[in-house]
Order: sequence, then structure tokens, then C-alpha cells
Amino acid sequence: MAEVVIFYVFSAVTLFGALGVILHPNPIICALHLVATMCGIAGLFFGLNAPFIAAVQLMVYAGAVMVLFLFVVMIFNLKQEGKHIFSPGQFTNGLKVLFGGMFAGLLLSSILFKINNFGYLTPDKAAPQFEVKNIAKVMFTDYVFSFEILGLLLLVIPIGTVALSRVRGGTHAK
Amino acid sequence: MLSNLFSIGIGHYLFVSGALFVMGMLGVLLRKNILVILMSIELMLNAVNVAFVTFAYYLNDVNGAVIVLFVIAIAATEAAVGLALVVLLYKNFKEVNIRFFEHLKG
Amino acid sequence: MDAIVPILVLTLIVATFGSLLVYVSSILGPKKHATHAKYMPYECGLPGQESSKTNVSVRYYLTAILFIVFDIEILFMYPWALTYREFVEAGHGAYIFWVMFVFIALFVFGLVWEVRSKALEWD
Amino acid sequence: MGSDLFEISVNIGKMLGIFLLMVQMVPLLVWVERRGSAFIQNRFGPNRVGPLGLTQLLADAVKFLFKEEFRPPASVAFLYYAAPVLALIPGALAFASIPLAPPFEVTFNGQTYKFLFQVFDLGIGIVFVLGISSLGAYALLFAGWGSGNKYSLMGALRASAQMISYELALGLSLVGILLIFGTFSFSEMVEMQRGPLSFTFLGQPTTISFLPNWGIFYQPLGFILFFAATFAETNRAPFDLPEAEAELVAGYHTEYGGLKMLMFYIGEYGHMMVASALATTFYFGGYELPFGSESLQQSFSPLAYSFILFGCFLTKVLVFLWIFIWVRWTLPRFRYDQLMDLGWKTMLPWALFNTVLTAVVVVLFHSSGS
Repeated sequence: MAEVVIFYVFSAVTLFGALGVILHPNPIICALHLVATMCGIAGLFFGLNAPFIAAVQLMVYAGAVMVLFLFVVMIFNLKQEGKHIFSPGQFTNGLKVLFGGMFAGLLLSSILFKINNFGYLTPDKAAPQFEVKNIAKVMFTDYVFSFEILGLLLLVIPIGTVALSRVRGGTHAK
Repeated sequence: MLSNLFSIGIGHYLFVSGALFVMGMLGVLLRKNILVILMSIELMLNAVNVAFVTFAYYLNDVNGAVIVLFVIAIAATEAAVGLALVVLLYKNFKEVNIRFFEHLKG
Repeated sequence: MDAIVPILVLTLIVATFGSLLVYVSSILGPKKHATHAKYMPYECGLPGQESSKTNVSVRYYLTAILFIVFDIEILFMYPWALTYREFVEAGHGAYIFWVMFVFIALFVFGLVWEVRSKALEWD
Repeated sequence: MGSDLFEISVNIGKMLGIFLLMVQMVPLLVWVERRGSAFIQNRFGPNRVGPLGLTQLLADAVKFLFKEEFRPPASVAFLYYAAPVLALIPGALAFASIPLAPPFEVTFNGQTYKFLFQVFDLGIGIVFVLGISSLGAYALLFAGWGSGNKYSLMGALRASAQMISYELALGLSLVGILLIFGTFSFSEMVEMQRGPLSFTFLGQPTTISFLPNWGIFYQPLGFILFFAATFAETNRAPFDLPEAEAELVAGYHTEYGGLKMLMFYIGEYGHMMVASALATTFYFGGYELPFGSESLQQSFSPLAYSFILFGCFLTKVLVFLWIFIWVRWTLPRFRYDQLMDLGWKTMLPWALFNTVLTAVVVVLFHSSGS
């Protein structure tokens, strides 16, 4: 019973937040909806027996990325966009929505196909696959080079962003 | 049919993941504010994460969980770089409308 | 996984408690006729100079970007720290130490670069 | 939640009790803060209403309750009202995940139930608390942006930039404690800190019987960094820049009054309690008594013993809360650039150094096999 409640509550939060992101005219409110989506996804991860990943999701997305988004939106001091939140062009927009609908149909049919073929899948809830120790063992043995390359990426990113922002020597370049 | 609603399986989570992905895609395609487009990209990446964790859980495979950690890390840095670029664009052009940047075409 | 139900219930209780406080205080408090001056954003008694939608220093967002990057590095240290002793006791201490030492060396290099590039100076 | 009505009702009662413990601590702490500051500054403090001024709190609560309701028209209604509610949630959730005493067993209707002395145990304690408390920035941003006042916005931006900067030092200082204990779970950590100080030194089991087995003896530097970072996380002096009244009026709660203001205070004191409870759990043995727990355990029933240990935990937490108050009234406030420099250029490198040092020491102490 618990997992039914978890799934419906958090997927409702997730999808509602996602709708808000793509439909609300004010970017700040969009960002707040995205925060709700991130929290909902963290809840879904809880429901999938992965509390560590859920906490990482909360820390990285809800705690860091969305704060950055909010900072940037506040820096921009954007006004409401009014009615025209979508790109102009009715024909192209219709085409885009049609394409999105077709893609959704493809996804839905493939998921249904998957269920019909693998519907018997039952997770082993006692299996230790999401114990953080197991994740860590795999990460630091099988994925060790990916891990080090990630370290390199995390070195390059701040250098790149600082170089982009051109703040060498003070906020308002002296 | 009703019993399907109350016994959560792999399909339910995959459905949420797919819906999230499609919404993110529509956001990228339709919205004209660059910031919202970046947010929609985050939506798509998160949808993929949900799918990864779902498969890892239902197939009892730890690799899915490890991949998700990498995806989260890379998506977050992608957002950071994207926002740095957007701030730079805004500082130079005072504009966040994606249509405005069509003249950047080569 | 079952632990999330208490989380949800507690969140609900706290939210209800908070909204109740806000609501009760809005009922019990006196309602006075508000003047124009009272409706102005509070600026130490002076007339308002500019709206709150004033521009914000770019420092804040740079700090947030650097925070994201370093936060991720720290998050990846957590599983490492968790299994460190198991690796050490299994005799792979040097391996697991070097794995993280390279990562931390990159971390330190980034931090030193940030400090030297004066990206972290607030003036 | 539980399998039958008794278990569910006890669990909900426990939940309410722990939440009310956090909320009820606030008036007490406000009283201690006012009397303590008066003591430090050689004043009297509130001493008119009731014995030692204790009922001043009740009078204050009534006053807060009957304040005029006011919302500035420039504000965004939803954000303005949601912010104080949101300020309560992270503190309450984080405090609920910390074990306050060992689990106890109750027999009811011939059935034996086992209850945790905490609301929920996720098994990933530290990471959950860090994740939840990183949501604390939203209350500030909601309040700052929703108030429609530039001082509020500046205060909120400052506060959240400060919080995220010190979250790095906080998170990194905890890596050392994870290296020592090798677990995320609070209760396992507390179990490990039971008994006298004992460790393996170069393959030799060593015991120092006159010291308890507390984390502070393994991680002195980590403790200093952690505790300093929690001051910044809770926006307390000397890091209360967001409320620097000389520059920003009252920071992000400039436009708030009455009970809504009080709720921000509850949030702040809740964060202080979480920080104190975390420091206790990581570095000072949690609910474990330093000495003589065996003889006490034999002479009391398990339930009474649980409550004795709960008192022990509460005592340790109160000591830390007093340190919070003491520091606030002793140290002057930092300047904002000094604050950022301290976080990024001093505490972060030291926390990294602490991590590497701990890793080396753990290899030295445990590499008995090779």
C-alpha cells in the first residue's frame, strides 16, 4: 500500500511541476515549479528503494542547480512575458506538437510492449543492489576511469565558467 | 484494469519517465525563453534518470544506479555552463528570447 | 522505503501547523486602515528609491556555479569514505587511496585556480 | 508506519512529540538567550513577568498572536505566506531523523512492539540531513523575492550564497567522520561510540580506559570545522550577515511581523537544534553516557533506561545550544568578504587537508594484514 501512495503522490507532484515549467509565463515561477519536480523525482527514487540517489538528487538539483537558476533569473530581473511565451509561427508550432505527440505515442507503445513482454518482472526488495556500499564498490572498481574523467570535467567546468564570466580582477572589471 | 492502477510495476514508473521526457521536449521546442529551455533540458535528463533507476530496481542491476550518479553530476555541470553562457548572452544583448539569436546563424 | 510515509506525514503535520499559525494570526490581529505610506516597501522611512527588482551582483551566480561543482565532488567522496575501510581491510588500501588522491588533486587544482583567478573575491 | 492501530498511534504520537519538543524549545531558548545576553553584558534582562522572567515568553506569544496582519502590496501573496511555513519544514524533518535514545520495547495486549526513539530511520542519515537542509535556502529566497523589498532580496541572496558556501565546508568536514565510522546511519555511529576509547594502532588493539570512545578524539579538526560551518548554516552570529541591520534593515524578514516573524525564529532555532544534535551524534557519543552505562542499564527497566539516555542526549544538545548563544553575544560580526574568504579559502582547504590526513591515518592504523 505504501508504494502505491508514494508513487501516486510523487508522480503527481512531478508531472504537475513539469507542466508548470513548460506553461507558466514567468520564469521565476517556472523555476519554482522545477524545484517541485525535482523533489517529486527524489520521492520517486525513494519509492524505487534508492534513498541515496534520492538524497543526491535533493542536494544537487533542489539544493544547488535550482538555487543557481533562481539566482540567474533574479539577476536578469525578467518581467512576465505576457501571452507570447511560445515561439511564433502557428504552423511550425503545430508541427512541433504533432511531433511531440508522435514521440509520446512511440514511447507509450514501447512501454506497453515492454510490459506485455516483461510484465513478470518483480524486484528483489531484499537485494542489496542499492546499498551505497555496493554502488561505491562498483563505482571505484569498474567505473574508476569514468570517475577520474568526471574529476577532470569538474576541474574544467569552473575554469570555463569563470573565464566566460570574465571577472578577473573584480566584479565590475576595473 | 483497476488492479493495474494499484499494483505499481515497472510500467508505471516508465510512464512517468516518458511523460516527463515528452514534456521536456515540448518545452525545448516551443518555449522562447532560453532559461526555460535550459530548465526543460533538465527535465529531459531527469526523466532519463528515472528510467535508469527504474530499470536498475526492477532488473536488480547496480550499474543503473552508478550511471545515474554520473548523469546527475554531468547534468548539473551542463546546467552551470549553460547558465554561464546565458548570462553572457544577456549581458551582451539584453535579451533572452531564443528567436533573437537567429542572426548567429552562420 | 517505508520510512518515507512518516516523512510525508510529518511534512504534512508541519505544513498544517505552519499554515494554521499564519491563518490564526490573520484572524486575531486587528485590522487597521492602512495608509499609503504603510503600503510602501520599507526603506528606513525614506521614500522608495527603486523596486526590489534591482540588479544583483554577478558574484552570487558565480558562487552558485562553483558551489555546484565542488558539491558534486564532495558527494562523490561520500561513497568513497563509506567503503574506504573495507577496501583497506581487504588489502587494497593503496589503490583506493590513489583513486581518491587523484580526484582530490584535481579538486585542489581547481580551487587554487579559482582563488588565483580572483573569482572568489568579494569587494 | 505500523501494522496495527496501537503501533500507528504510538508512532504518530512520537512524531508529534518530537516536533513539539523542537517547537517548545524555542521560547525556552529565547529566554536563555535574553537572560544570557543580559548576563554577558552585565544587565538584568527580562525579570518582571513571573519568576526569573520565565512567563515573559507567554506574554510574548500572546503579543505575537494579536499583532496586526499585514502584507505589503508589492509582495507575491503565495510566496510571502509560504516562506515562513517552508522555514519550519527542513529543520523538523532533519531533527526527526536523528536518534534521541536507543529503541525501546513495549508490550501491549500480549504483543511486543519495538519503537525507535526517532521518527524514521532511513539508514542514510547524514546524506538525508544534508539534502533536506539544502532545501532551507528556498525559505529565504521565497521570503526575499516574495516580499517585494530590495533589502529583503539582498538579504536573501546574501543568506543563500553564505549557506551554500558553508555547506561545502560542512559536507567536506563530515567525510572524515565517515572514514572513521564507515556508515551513514546515525544509530550505528552512536553504537560505535559506546565504551572506552579503543582503536587499532599498527595492528595492536589499544584501549584508553579513562576516555569515552567519542568521535571528537578521532576528528578534532573535523569537529572544529563542522561546528564553525554550522554557525554559518544557521545564519547565527558571527555569521548573521543576512540580518546585518546596519546595512540591510532585517534581511529577508524585513517585511514580516507577528507570528510569521516568529516562525522564522522557530526555523532558526530548529536549525540550531539540528546542528547541536548532529554535533552530539557525530562527535560526542550521541545519546550514550560517557561512563557507567552498564550498571545503569542493569538497575533500570529498558524503557526508563531509554529515557535516561534521552536526558543525556538533551543535556549534550543544551550545552551546544548554550555555546551557540554564548558565541553570538561574544564575537563581533564578520564583513561579507571576510565571511566568503573564510569559507572558501580557509575552511575548505583545511577540510580537504583533514580528509586526506584521515585517509592516511586510517590506512596506517588498519593495514595490519598487508
